[in-house]
Amino acid sequence: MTVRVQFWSYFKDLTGCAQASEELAVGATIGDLLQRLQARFPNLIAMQNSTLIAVGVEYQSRDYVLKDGDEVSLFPPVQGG
Amino acid sequence: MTVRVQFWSYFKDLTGCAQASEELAVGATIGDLLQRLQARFPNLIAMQNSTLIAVGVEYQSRDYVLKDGDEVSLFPPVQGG
Amino acid sequence: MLRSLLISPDPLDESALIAARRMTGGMGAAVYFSGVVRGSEASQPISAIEYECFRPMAEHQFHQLFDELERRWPVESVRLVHRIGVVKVGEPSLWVEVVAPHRGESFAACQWLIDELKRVVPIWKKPVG
Amino acid sequence: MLRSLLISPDPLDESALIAARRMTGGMGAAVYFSGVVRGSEASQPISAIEYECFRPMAEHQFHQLFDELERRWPVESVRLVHRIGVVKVGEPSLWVEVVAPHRGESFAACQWLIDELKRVVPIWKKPVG
Repeated sequence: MTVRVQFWSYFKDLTGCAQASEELAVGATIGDLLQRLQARFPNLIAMQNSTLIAVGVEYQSRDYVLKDGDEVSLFPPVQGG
Repeated sequence: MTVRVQFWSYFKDLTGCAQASEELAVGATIGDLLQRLQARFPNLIAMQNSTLIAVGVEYQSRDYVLKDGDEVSLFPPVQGG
Repeated sequence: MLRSLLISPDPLDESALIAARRMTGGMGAAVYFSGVVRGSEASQPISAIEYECFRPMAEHQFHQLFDELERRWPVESVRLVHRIGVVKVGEPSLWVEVVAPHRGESFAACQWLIDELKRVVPIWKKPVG
Repeated sequence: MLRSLLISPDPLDESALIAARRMTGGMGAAVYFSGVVRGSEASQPISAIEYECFRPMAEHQFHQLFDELERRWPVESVRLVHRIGVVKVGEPSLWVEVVAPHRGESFAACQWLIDELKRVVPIWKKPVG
């Protein structure tokens, strides 16, 4: 299955792109996706403890089981206001 | 010596006047003044635990020693805002 | 610290007050409180509140509070307007602005100032039926 | 509870927002916060901050916060404006209004809302030198 990934804020600079997509096995979790992305974009590794993850418009944790077509967002701590 | 007393808020209704003056012995305190006023305006007695007292523009306690010409204000709890 | 105090029977123009705000480059937070006359007092409907003020003492007490506020928080500016006389239901009787570098300071100082003014500033209200 | 949310690149007109306030007779307290861009970030002088926003998620998260706010406090109305894009030093980036019967509720709800938005709403800033 395919999931699309969107990077926000300086995560775009760390990866050099705003969007990416990954092919994953059915049953893969966000944790699995993060491993794949860290291999592809090693700059994400240093940020792993402060990476926030959403699927669609909701926050999700690393054990969330991905579905085909999910739109995942990765970003650093938010700073509104 | 003479002190002038000003009543505020519903203390004016309790005493029936906005101002009064009292002749007191030198060395008299606010406590002495209050006793004199309570004799003259018995409606003040029920309020004695919630009466605030100022001399000029400063709050003072019952043991404050009055001076000739002092302008004393008596009023109930304040309610600004 | 800049301080502005107005005790007045005139209606309070909040938009004009906001438009007159001045903040220097180090300031990041302005907190405002508008206290508005409610339509009932002690469960009885009212049409207005009449505020009585012992003005020289009120001004003195306000400035003592501003002194203390300045000692406690890094506030650049405080502005306060209190209406006196008859204030109709739905109209503001009190407006406070506190400007500080950060929001925690502005909120704390603004809340403290209102709590204290309700304790020491000689202003009293009388409901108008 | 009335709610108004605006995420916009346009300058924030606080006077106009104040003039548009609506309060019913039971409400006695309106609390406002204006967050203004400071002239330095991490001790370096800056001229502006650029705000980036993941808008659909930001709107969703704001409304979840409004839901929770409504459960916690008897708030009649909350209005919030957040600027995005480039906001110059001295200009407000965030404006919040909370209207409630009493000041304690308005202050608590307003502070809670700002704390929470800084925790969950996907908006990021980048200093502009």
